[in-house]
Amino acid sequence: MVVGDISTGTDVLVIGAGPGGYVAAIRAGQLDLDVTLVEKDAYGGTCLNYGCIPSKAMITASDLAHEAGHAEEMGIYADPEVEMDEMVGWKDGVVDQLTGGVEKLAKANGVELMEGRAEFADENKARVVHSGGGQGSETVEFEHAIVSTGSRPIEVPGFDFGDDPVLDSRQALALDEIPESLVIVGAGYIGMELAGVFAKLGTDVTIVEMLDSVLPGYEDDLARPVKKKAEELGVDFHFGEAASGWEESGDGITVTTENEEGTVSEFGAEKVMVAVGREPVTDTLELDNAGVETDEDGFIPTDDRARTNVEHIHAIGDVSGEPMLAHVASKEGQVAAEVIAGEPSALDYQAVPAAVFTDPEIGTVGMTETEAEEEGFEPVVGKFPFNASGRALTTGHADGFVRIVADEPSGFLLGAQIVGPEASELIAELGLAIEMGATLEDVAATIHTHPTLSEAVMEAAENALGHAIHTLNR
Amino acid sequence: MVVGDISTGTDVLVIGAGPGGYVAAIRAGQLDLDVTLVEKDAYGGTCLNYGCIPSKAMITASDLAHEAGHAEEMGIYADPEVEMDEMVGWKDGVVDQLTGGVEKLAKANGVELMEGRAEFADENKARVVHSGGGQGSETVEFEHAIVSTGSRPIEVPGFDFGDDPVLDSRQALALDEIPESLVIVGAGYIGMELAGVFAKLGTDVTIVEMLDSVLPGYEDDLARPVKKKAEELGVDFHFGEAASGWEESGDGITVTTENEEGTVSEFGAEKVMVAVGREPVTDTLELDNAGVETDEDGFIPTDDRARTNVEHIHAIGDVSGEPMLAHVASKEGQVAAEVIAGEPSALDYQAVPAAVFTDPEIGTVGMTETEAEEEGFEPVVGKFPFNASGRALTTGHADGFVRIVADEPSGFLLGAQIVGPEASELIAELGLAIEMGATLEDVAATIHTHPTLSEAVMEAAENALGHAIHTLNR
Amino acid sequence: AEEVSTGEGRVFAAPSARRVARELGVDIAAVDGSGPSGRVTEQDVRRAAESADTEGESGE
Ligand SMILES: Cc1cc2nc3c(=O)[nH]c(=O)nc-3n(C[C@H](O)[C@H](O)[C@H](O)COP(=O)(O)OP(=O)(O)OC[C@H]3O[C@@H](n4cnc5c(N)ncnc54)[C@H](O)[C@@H]3O)c2cc1C
Ligand SMILES: Cc1cc2nc3c(=O)[nH]c(=O)nc-3n(C[C@H](O)[C@H](O)[C@H](O)COP(=O)(O)OP(=O)(O)OC[C@H]3O[C@@H](n4cnc5c(N)ncnc54)[C@H](O)[C@@H]3O)c2cc1C
Repeated sequence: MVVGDISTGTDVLVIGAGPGGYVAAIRAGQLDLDVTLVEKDAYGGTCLNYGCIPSKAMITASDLAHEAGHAEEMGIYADPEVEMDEMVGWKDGVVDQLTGGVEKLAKANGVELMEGRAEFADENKARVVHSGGGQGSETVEFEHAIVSTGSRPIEVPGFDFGDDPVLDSRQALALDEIPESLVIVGAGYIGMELAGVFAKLGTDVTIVEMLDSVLPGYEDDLARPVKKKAEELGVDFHFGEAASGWEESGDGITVTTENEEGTVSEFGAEKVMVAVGREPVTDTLELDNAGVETDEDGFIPTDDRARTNVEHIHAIGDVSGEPMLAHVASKEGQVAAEVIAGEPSALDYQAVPAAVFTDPEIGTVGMTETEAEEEGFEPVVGKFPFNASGRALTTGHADGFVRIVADEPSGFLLGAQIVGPEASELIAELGLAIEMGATLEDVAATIHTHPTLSEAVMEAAENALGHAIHTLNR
Repeated sequence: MVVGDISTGTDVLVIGAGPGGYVAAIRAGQLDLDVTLVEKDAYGGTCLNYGCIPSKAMITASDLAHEAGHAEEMGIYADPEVEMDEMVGWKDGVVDQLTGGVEKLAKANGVELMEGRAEFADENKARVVHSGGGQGSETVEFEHAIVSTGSRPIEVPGFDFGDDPVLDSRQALALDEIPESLVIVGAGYIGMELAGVFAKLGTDVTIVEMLDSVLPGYEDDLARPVKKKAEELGVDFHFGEAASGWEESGDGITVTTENEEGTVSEFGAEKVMVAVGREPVTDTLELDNAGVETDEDGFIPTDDRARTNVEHIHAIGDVSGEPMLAHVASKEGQVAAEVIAGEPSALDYQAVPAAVFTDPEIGTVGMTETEAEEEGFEPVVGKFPFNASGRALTTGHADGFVRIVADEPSGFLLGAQIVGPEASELIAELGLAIEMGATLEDVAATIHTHPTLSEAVMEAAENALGHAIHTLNR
Repeated sequence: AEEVSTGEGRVFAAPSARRVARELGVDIAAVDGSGPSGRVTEQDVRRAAESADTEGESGE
């Protein structure tokens, strides 16, 4: 390390400390590389500070408040009051604990932390611009770089996140009062997760979505129970409507939408949250100076070692494209670090699990039946409905099902889709099964604890084989 | 089928319709065998009617009531009231739905249902004594029999389940008022699960246990968080105390215990629940007439095809010995049916998972570190504490850990122990891993959804390999 | 060994076996699997690597 001219040298420069970057840095540290991790905002990135963690904390808390107030069926009578500022404060405490942990773990693994915005000067040099007045910048020379600058919410023309009643998901998760009413633009997973939070806290929620269904990209029968439950919670859906603008009106605002025929509709509310997707963050970086290319959507294309077109510069996480998920970012980060250390690592996983933390939850991994057909397999499908699961009934949440897709001749598992209680956890076993090259018989023959939701996984495998016990077979 | 002399013939006679018997019967029906299933009390046996299902329903419901009243930290203020008769009524509804389902599934798979108590007349004949006045009996001739008569709670001398203030777990799960105070004799899993239920509903719970810890048979560090939480809920533990009797006193009763030195202690309460273990039910059966042997504890010894000493008579479930678990009963039932149908089935599983639905839950599968050493392996252990799990923190339940035991040279997973949120579900993935012969690397390399509790499984595997991300490595 | 299922480019093998294949420079898609339904085991990969070595030595 050269000091004096405020210039530093490092084996690996990691830019951005989200679940991609901080994991890459820790892994590189473990592999005895000299690592510098630069972050311009907050350790943990979008996921820990404004995304996965805050949303899941608010989901649990709003869920508990709602459940307790709606359990007369179980003989429980309660009328919970929610202090939103305290709920948000609790959520912030969880976030602080985790981001503090990230910082400690990075240091314990020998990672050098640097606050500031990094931009490339050339292929082997970056400038780190410190924030705050007069803190200047310094130059870091690197052998390898890992770009993990993440993504940001897409702004819809007419909706400026700087305006007070217009919220992105981050701002919506930091409100200190429960809004009386809220228009949500976009019925993707972020919109649907937060619709649940606010509806359960008593907000009148209206969702406007340009496409014609909730959770575009998920199969109909997975999305249906989520939409049904949201409707039961009072969420008002308007499909085929593109949000075009908003204006103040009385105490609140009016949001204007337009459908395909050009018909204009108006929705009154206290606030509007826009969640129509996320775009890669590359404009903070001066990528050109390093010769790193982006595609037409602004993502940085990478190969199966997470390398960009410049071999010693890797890109991982949201900035490197779909699927934009924290655990994919982390996996790519591990692989990038291992590749730099000379290990024979690659992104050769068979299947990526994903979860939507709506009510009920959705968990998916691998192929759908249709995708399996397209790939040339002869899929067989096994299904088990949670209303036949003893454990599900004892929790009072028995909507949904487990579905397993396998190749019929060989029995190999190809994919699974779950909608229902703890779908996000249940999908883990199926992810392992797919990675291991397990067959339906392997899953069906494995003893599963009674009474658990995981029995539904076993039963779905048995159903595909034609001998489920707790449901009728095809 | 011969009628007239009220005598019937069947390929397979299944005696007892618990999770052992009804699963055996359904599986046999699927294999095109002619099956008769005899039950003297209620379809679903102990598990559905008085055990697994009712206890889990009451655990969920009491949990919700308790959580809602103790979530000020999350900004939730509530003071739930519980109508015990309605809670128990809800639980009964869940049970009815499931037992009704069992009956339907049995019929749909071609199983002949017969109500009554079966006893052997000889090796190929049983008498079924119908209950109720004057309904008589009938004779069933069988080629094969499956004995699945289950178990019953052990009575402690001095405590007669027929006396009003003395309860077994079944009676405790059917109370229509919350007792003000309750002495529980026995800190095994049933005692501890129900201690949680009643403590959360506001009962003053005292546990007396002859041994010196809760959950005997589980490792100390698994039992500790359960004991700690119970104490926080106000449960009062007395170890090394053998219950010796009770008597009425004032409004309630006094339970007397004695320690090793002969010192007598007294505990006042409204009721006393005795849960000190379960013993096999063979006295309803006239086993001698068929020549079927039992061991000194009354269990029916079986081989790996679930056969008794009489080759065409199988025994499964609790009556055939430890582990007395519903999912083991069901597995044995499937194997027995398949063996009878001539399939090459056997009880050749690698590991049996088990769960304790206390707060926090415990889930275990396969070997402990000590057991692995005893078996001649060179165990390596990986651990991940839930207080480093983002998902656990967002649920407000971050006590406990995941531990994985593997063979160091080969990496093969041998066992796992979990105490913490959803331990009963998380253990499923590890059960599959062990059955599949997965290595630590396989589990560590499998992408797990963020943020989920299942990430703790992956991290524990990484920890065993020395490269966990979210915890410091050994 | 049986054929591995037909889906394009898809190999049924545990992560550990796939890692060993990369380590030894074996194209795992071309390895005959001896596991259930033709699943490729780590041993299959090592065997393939050994036979490739001997082929290489004999100059193909
Ligand atoms: C509301 C919400 C809920 C979500 N829920 C989930 C979920 O449940 N599960 C899931 O898998 N995913 C979820 N996501 C997505 C998840 O947050 C992202 O996939 C994940 O954060 C991507 O990680 P990353 O490391 O690529 O980028 P990020 O987490 O976005 O981190 C990038 C970091 O780089 C920093 N940075 C950018 N430019 C520079 C620069 N030039 N110099 C220095 N630092 C820079 C940024 O400040 C940021 O901290 C959610 C997202 C949102 C918004
Ligand atoms: C409170 C409690 C909680 C429990 N929780 C769990 C849990 O969470 N998970 C778990 O795995 N296990 C649990 N168990 C244990 C579980 O209930 C037993 O392991 C399981 O029921 C055993 O199944 P079985 O089929 O062998 O016997 P049983 O379920 O006991 O069924 C035997 C049946 O045979 C009938 N029968 C007996 N003799 C005759 C005869 N001569 N003729 C006709 N019928 C006859 C009985 O009426 C009964 O219905 C729990 C038990 C209790 C008491």
